Amino acid sequence: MTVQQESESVNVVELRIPCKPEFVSVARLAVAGIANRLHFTVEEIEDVKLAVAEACTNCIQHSPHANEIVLTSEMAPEELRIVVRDNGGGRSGGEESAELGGGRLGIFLIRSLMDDVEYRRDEGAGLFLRMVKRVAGST
Amino acid sequence: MTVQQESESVNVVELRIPCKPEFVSVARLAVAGIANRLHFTVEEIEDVKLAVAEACTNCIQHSPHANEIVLTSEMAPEELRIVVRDNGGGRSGGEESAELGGGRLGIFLIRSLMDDVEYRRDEGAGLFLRMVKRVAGST
Amino acid sequence: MDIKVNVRPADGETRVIDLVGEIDVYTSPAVKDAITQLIDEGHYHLLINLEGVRYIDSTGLGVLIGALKRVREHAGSVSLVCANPQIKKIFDITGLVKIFGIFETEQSAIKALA
Amino acid sequence: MDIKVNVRPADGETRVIDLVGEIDVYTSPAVKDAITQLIDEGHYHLLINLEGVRYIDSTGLGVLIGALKRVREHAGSVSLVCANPQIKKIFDITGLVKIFGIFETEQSAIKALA
Ligand SMILES: Nc1ncnc2c1ncn2[C@@H]1O[C@H](COP(=O)(O)OP(=O)(O)O)[C@@H](O)[C@H]1O
Ligand SMILES: Nc1ncnc2c1ncn2[C@@H]1O[C@H](COP(=O)(O)OP(=O)(O)O)[C@@H](O)[C@H]1O
Repeated sequence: MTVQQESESVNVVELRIPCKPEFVSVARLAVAGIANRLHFTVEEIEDVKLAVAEACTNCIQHSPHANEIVLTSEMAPEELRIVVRDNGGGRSGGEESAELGGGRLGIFLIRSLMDDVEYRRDEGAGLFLRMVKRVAGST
Repeated sequence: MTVQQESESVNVVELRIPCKPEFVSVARLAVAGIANRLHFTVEEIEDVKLAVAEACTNCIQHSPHANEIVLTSEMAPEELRIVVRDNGGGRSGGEESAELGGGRLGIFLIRSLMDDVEYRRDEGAGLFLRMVKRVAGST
Repeated sequence: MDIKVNVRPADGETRVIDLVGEIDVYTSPAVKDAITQLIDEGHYHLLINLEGVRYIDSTGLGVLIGALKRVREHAGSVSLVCANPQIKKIFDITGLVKIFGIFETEQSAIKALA
Repeated sequence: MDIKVNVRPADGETRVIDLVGEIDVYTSPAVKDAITQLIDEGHYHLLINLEGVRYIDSTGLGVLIGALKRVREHAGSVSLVCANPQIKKIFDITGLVKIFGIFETEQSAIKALA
């Protein structure tokens, strides 16, 4: 599979959406298409969709100054690596009480559904969330 | 609808995919999610998906030096404006005989399915395709 | 709007809320509004039918949790009808399966309420 | 692969090709391979069942056109079964409806071939 290996480095998809509720479904659909290109099960694809949606929701609800969410998906044969960032600072935790969720529950779901999760939300900076989903049986 | 108008300028979605066949479905799904946010009918959404897929296929088949396709979707309340570009030069028409289509037939379909189409493929440059789909009854 | 919300009376005091579509950060406010209105009108026994829901995220769960908190102040209840394994999984993972009554069918939910 | 290709014999010389999924620049080579193999084996009467196809683009049309060109050299035929209005529309727009026999059901296609 030399061709596969040669071209692996360019198998990156980048999506930029406005940091608004109505665009989360766009991210969800796009990532479903990406996950569909790896050998994930239907259930694993749903996991990835939900994790990406939770990440976007986190940007929308906890980065009041963000206007853009950037999703970068790197496809390796055995895993999908997704980075979600926004370009706005979260207000130092004071606004975290949004009653519609997307905070701790969202991060909890992401950690439950994905294999590796690196989550950073530095004071005054936007979200940085890196998550990996491995194709079952590839470990 | 002051809020809608204020924020209209940021309703842009950008998608970057590798210039490879297996990623056309990612573009198709993402654009379905975008079109779903306007008041298009199911049939109109299918039209937009096909037009976007044809544009990507054109990049893949006629820009042998391209490695990336960039789709920019601008959502206005009454229309969806999509620009598809690639970063590679098409070889001066010599390789256009790819038997799997995507050439004249593809462009013909795009012109049939979309309302406004601007198509440029300058010698040695990549594709530039701008297309607009209007929400029915909004004219 | 990618969610449809329909409210109808069931046996006794119970109100059924049928949800069809996807519940996410964009659509959950509509769900919340419908539930809030019912509670404001004095309906504290809610049966939320998720059979037509193919997707729910933490904002949707947040709306359901919020509803439960409010009706409990009036000795009310929130029961859910859900057969979709992916959605059940979300309730399992979050432990919410323990705080809601979750039923496979509307019939079994109504029977349990009676 | 998001296309499933299945080949089976029908009445007489006809071979049926069942396609299920989406036919695009990624999946059409698999369709082309299956058709090419049939033609190479001497089967010139093809009935391509698109009932399970929810999407086709110009590369898929190109494969069908290519198949028709090849079988015509042997006085063969390509018939299509297609009921999906969106897909029929594509054949209408491109004028291909005039060069293929397009049928609502496999039964009607086989009847027309007999
Ligand atoms: N397992 C649980 N049981 C009861 N309430 C919960 C549970 N998980 C979350 N909640 C409540 O649901 C709401 C949304 O939670 P969360 O997603 O963490 O958002 P936030 O960042 O706004 O706290 C909060 O009111 C929280 O208290
Ligand atoms: N309406 C048609 N009738 C017959 N053949 C067609 C028609 N449209 C396209 N073709 C053939 O289908 C193939 C694909 O066409 P096209 O998409 O224009 O791709 P290309 O850029 O490779 O020419 C070509 O071989 C073309 O001759």
